[in-house]
Amino acid sequence: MIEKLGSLIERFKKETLINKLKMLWLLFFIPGLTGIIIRAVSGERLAGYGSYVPWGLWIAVYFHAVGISGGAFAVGVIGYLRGVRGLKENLRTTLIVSAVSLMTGLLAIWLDLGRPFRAYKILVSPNFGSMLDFNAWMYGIFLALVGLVFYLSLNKSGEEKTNDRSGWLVPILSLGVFLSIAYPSQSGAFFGVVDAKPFWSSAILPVLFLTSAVTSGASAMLLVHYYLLGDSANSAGPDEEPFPYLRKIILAGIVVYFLGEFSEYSLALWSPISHIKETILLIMFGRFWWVFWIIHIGGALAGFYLLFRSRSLNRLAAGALIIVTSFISTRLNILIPGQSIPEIRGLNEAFTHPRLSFSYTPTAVEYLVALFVISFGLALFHFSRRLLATFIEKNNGRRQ
Amino acid sequence: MTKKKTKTTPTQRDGDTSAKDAGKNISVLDRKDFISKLFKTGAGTLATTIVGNGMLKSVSSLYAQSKDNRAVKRKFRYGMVIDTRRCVGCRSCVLACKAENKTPSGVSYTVVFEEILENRPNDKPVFMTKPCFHCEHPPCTDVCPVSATFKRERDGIVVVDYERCIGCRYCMTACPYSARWFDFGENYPAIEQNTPWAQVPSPEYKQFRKRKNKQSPVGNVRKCTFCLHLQDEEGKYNKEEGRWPACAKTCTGKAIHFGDLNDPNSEVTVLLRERQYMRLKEELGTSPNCYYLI
Amino acid sequence: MSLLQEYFNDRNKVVKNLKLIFWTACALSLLIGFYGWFVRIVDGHIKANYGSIVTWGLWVAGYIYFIGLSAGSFLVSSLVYVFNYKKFERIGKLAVFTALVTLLMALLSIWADLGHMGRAWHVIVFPNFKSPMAWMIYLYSLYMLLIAVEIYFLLRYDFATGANNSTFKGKIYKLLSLGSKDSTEESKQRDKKVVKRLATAGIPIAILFHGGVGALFGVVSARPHWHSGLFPILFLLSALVSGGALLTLISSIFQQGWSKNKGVIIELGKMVLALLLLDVLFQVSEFLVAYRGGIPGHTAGFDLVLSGPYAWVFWGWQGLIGTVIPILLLIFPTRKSPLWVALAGLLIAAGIFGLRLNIVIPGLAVEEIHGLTSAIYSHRVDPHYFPSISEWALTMGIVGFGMLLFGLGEYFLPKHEEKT
Amino acid sequence: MTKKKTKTTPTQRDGDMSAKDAGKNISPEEAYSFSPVDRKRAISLIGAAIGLGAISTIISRIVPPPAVPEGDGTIRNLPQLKSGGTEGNSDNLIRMQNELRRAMAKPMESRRWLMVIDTRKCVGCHACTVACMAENRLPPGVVYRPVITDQQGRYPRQITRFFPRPCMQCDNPSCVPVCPVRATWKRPDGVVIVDYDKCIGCRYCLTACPYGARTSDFGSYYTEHTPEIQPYEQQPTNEYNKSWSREDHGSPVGNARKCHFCLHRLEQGLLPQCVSTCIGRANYFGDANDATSLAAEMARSGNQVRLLEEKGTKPSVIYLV
Repeated sequence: MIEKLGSLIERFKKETLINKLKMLWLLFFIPGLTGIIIRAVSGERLAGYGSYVPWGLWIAVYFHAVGISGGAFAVGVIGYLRGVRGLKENLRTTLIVSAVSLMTGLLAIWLDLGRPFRAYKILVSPNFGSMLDFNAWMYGIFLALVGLVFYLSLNKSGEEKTNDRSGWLVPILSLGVFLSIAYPSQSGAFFGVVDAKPFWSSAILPVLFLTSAVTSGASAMLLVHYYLLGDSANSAGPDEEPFPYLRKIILAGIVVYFLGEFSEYSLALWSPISHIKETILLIMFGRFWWVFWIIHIGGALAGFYLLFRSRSLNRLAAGALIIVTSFISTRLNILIPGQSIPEIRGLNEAFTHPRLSFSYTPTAVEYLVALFVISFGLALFHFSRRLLATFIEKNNGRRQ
Repeated sequence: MTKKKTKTTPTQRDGDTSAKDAGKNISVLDRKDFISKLFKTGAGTLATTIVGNGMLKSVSSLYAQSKDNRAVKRKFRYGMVIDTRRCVGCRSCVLACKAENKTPSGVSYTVVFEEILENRPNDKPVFMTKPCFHCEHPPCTDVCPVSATFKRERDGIVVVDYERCIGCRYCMTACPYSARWFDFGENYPAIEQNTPWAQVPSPEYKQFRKRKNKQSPVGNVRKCTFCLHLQDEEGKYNKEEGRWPACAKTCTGKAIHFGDLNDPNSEVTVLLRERQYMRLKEELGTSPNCYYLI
Repeated sequence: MSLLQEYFNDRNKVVKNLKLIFWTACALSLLIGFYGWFVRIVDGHIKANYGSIVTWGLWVAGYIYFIGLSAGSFLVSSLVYVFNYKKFERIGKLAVFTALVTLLMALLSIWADLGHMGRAWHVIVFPNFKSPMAWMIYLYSLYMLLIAVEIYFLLRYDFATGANNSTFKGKIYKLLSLGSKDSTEESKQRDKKVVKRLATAGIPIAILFHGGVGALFGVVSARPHWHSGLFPILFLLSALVSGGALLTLISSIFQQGWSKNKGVIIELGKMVLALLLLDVLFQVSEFLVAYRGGIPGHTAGFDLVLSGPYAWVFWGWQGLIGTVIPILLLIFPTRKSPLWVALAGLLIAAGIFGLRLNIVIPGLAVEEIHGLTSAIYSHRVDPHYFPSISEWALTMGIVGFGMLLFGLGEYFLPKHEEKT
Repeated sequence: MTKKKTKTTPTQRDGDMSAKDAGKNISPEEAYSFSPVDRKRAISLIGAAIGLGAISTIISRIVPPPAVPEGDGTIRNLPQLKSGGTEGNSDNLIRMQNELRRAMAKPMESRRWLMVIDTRKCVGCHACTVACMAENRLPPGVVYRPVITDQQGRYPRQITRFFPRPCMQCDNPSCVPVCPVRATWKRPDGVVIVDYDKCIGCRYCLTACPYGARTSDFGSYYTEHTPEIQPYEQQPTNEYNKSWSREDHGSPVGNARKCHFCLHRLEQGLLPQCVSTCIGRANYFGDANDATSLAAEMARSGNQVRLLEEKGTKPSVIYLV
């Protein structure tokens, strides 16, 4: 048995990177598929959230994916505009990463809706006074803008014209950078404007959300470029652009994020009377203490160490992987604890039902569906790149 | 030193109390005494005091002593219960407090404010007299950079050490009830014109300070003390003997009730048991010791 | 117009005139300041206009403003000494000196504000570490020490070499060199290393203590206008903006003036513009979150800022003079002229003072319990606060004192030497 | 595929790039800097985006919400009650009933519903909670009016008070502006309602309500794990004067649901179910604009509190203590 396993591992090791990733992907996809089927059949009955904690894991996934989208776009396009090697040739890859993770996020929140098939109403009968609607429109505009940029850059495809930046490409990209910085900040404002939850009602949330978005977006970009290298990753060094550029951004992002978080937490704990002290104690020493100490702090420390030392490209990629996964805790630790403190004393006991509880644990179905969402994103990325490659080849053939 | 002079005027009373205090180790007095000694030994000037060797010694013992003071076990939880239905807004509590503590212009430990109720403009407004609430979790004491203000362990009264306070006014910003007042050194004309009234010292903290320009409490933050100078050596008040907070004693409508909230038979506890009450800004978690009956 | 052009072309003349303006302003401020200090010392707080509702006034605003200038210019100097940013090397020493002078100004300002000035030493002897103020005091004591040592090591070589002159200046150099006579090249290198270490240690201290000043306000949950986790970061950012802006102004007046420091000033202008825009973004975020939320206690302070009796401080002073005009100056081609950039720096540095006022006073001016200010009739229980003449005068005096220190430093301290 | 080629080795990629640039005679600095045209265009685009965003937000704040679909706001004649006397002061309920009918005869804009709950009369029997669930056929996990037990102090110095918590029907509701599809709004008569046909179930309003007064319908049944889901659970609910069937995951499953002062009963001239049921007569309900109504009378007493008033929501439910 053990020998068999050993030989399996040996065989796995011999495979190419792409094949290895494909096998890993199946590990996400197969359980995810069962999850999505259960979600489709049973509705939201098997989800763990309720009416007092109405938002759960899926929303965290959504905000994380949207953050990655905005961050990746901002980092990638600024790199492109500044002419960072590696990013300037791969503008379209940046666009794909951004668009794909945005769509992944939208899938997550779509599955979270109570009535998913009415989602179109957000666009049909809008209320721009609502942050959610404002954000939805921004996503729409952003996706359209990505498409437009894509089209403009395709027109200039071909080896000679890679660096042709005339016309409206650069101005539109600048607008895109503005939007891609604005909407992760708005995700923070999304929570910041909710007074009902004292923990959320703070002006620092937009800043924290933006920093988290840029950090995880840059990590995602680093991973994507690692993936682009394919099997030649072992021969390339960590000093080759764009890795140092992305590495610096990630490191700075981690530092700024924790500075902001330190400022928020220390103020609340220092303050003799504070509305949010209870929430922060819940985060640090509550039932999910490990999310804060192990995933959030531990993950960031490990990632920071790997990226800071940057001995080899593999380590760099490992650091980025740790950051991009562990930074979902920045969303979870704002989302769930903010809802877990009742504003009215005694509401928890007034009427007892599992849905009317202030403690939230994600159920198996929620985890499975989250896995599906992630695998969906990965697959979408892979296929859109394939599609793009064939499309460009065809297009070039016709033009030349 | 100046303190010595102020001590001599109300000879008998003052001598008694300070002797008692020194023996029994209570109240802020001891620290004040220490500092006044310290000033004396410090050859009068500030610079030498700081450098002086004796200074450091006395400071350390002073600090230890202040810690001892805090370690005294909690005996009382003094609090007020104010009946808004009985309050007619006559403001005699404000005046009584002024007369008792000799507070200058611009300092008023208790104020009465009125709120005209929505929907009934012709009715009696709700009057609320507002002393310091002596919160269970006072936000003002934590922010003091020099620990000059603290909650006394034995009876829960929040006090200010006039000798230690540097007058930075941080505690005033931290108090959500505006219960602290800064003494700007302004005086009523009676003091300015040096009438006999000016000779009467303020009995606050049993320190019997006479009002002098630029000496404490001028330049200090001042606040309601529940008239703790009227306590006996065990920290008890006595209503019959008139040793009772001035505002509660004077209230014409009998709206202010004062007593020990730890005693299950005291006036205040009985009222709280039988009537409906509320406290101001409870959402801040300060847990005030003043209750309003409604 | 052409006359003006001609005038500006004669650079030496402009620098000379700038210095004349500078010394006149300094003397005037000092003169007014004497009156302010006289009143403060003789009458105590009676002549000050703050009260028991608005407990902190102009002096506290001045204090956080000056301390911000200090932290900001120190962080700029650390660009040179820690991160080896060559472009600013010319003004490295000047920036450290600015940090020291503005720190002294800040301490003077808060010292005047204490109810008992003679008891300022209590905070060192009886600290309460639960209070952010005690932490802040300890941190800036450490910071002051650090800057003083750093400035000594920065200038020690020059002192040691200059001490041989028998002129008056030489004697002063001898005094300031603290007996060090080592003027070898190795000692210069050693000093450089020491400075780098000190500057590196100074960065976290500067960030912490200025963030700590923000925390001093942020922890006060009794004042919803202040109680925000964003405050420490907002303070830091404003500090960097004001420090950088002041440095553009100072480097156009001192040392070789704006003709030689042209590159530095323009570069600083770019940095200040970026930071200012970020600062504006943060403030907008504060306003938006407050107003979208709409908790009455939370918006009351912002209402005062935007439409209170002193709304002109926000719209006119902080908004127009401190933000819009300098941004325009720094965006349009005027960004290439050091004189205009220095003007923008002056405007920003002045505008940030409005920002500090708008932090301190509206946060306090909202009555905490409805009806309190009508419960008692006293001018000390009044939400309307406008600094009194003596308050203004004292602050002017502090500014004059700072200018005097700059002037003396310019005259006595060694200048940045061009490398040959 | 261009990328593949450039990716092969780092050195080669370098060579490619420089060769390209050299061929076009563009220095790298030039190629990767903003031209003045680019800057102008970028600034105008971003400016336009900011302007559009600001305008759309402002307009959405200024423009009144869409017209109320139900309630014609005309003077109506309600059927007379057959049982019980309707005259005199025999019972508070009768008096309130009459006042209610008087208010319903007015146009919707000129009445404003108000609920006053006397906590001194409330005994904590939870009858209102149960009556509400029966009236609105609430599934598990959905509750409009739980009764909160508030205990102050410790035995023997203890007070126990009960606070039934309906929706506060705030005058400044924080749940309304956050809805992305305008599916919830405040009617002119003060009731905050949800349009089940419009709601997409994003639950933003649930998080925005500080009272926890909104709950989400997850589509479960009390008799779910028994041999048969009982037909009485599947009966449609008649909220908002319409029959809503739960079958096939139909609305209100997946929607946000909340107390609406039993609007469908008001339309028939009946008091809200919780008020009718209350065994202690602790509830008063009526038109705040009618100064003579019992509820308005009770709302003038001094011993009143409103929950979480500091949030600025201005609740229409008043507690007497």
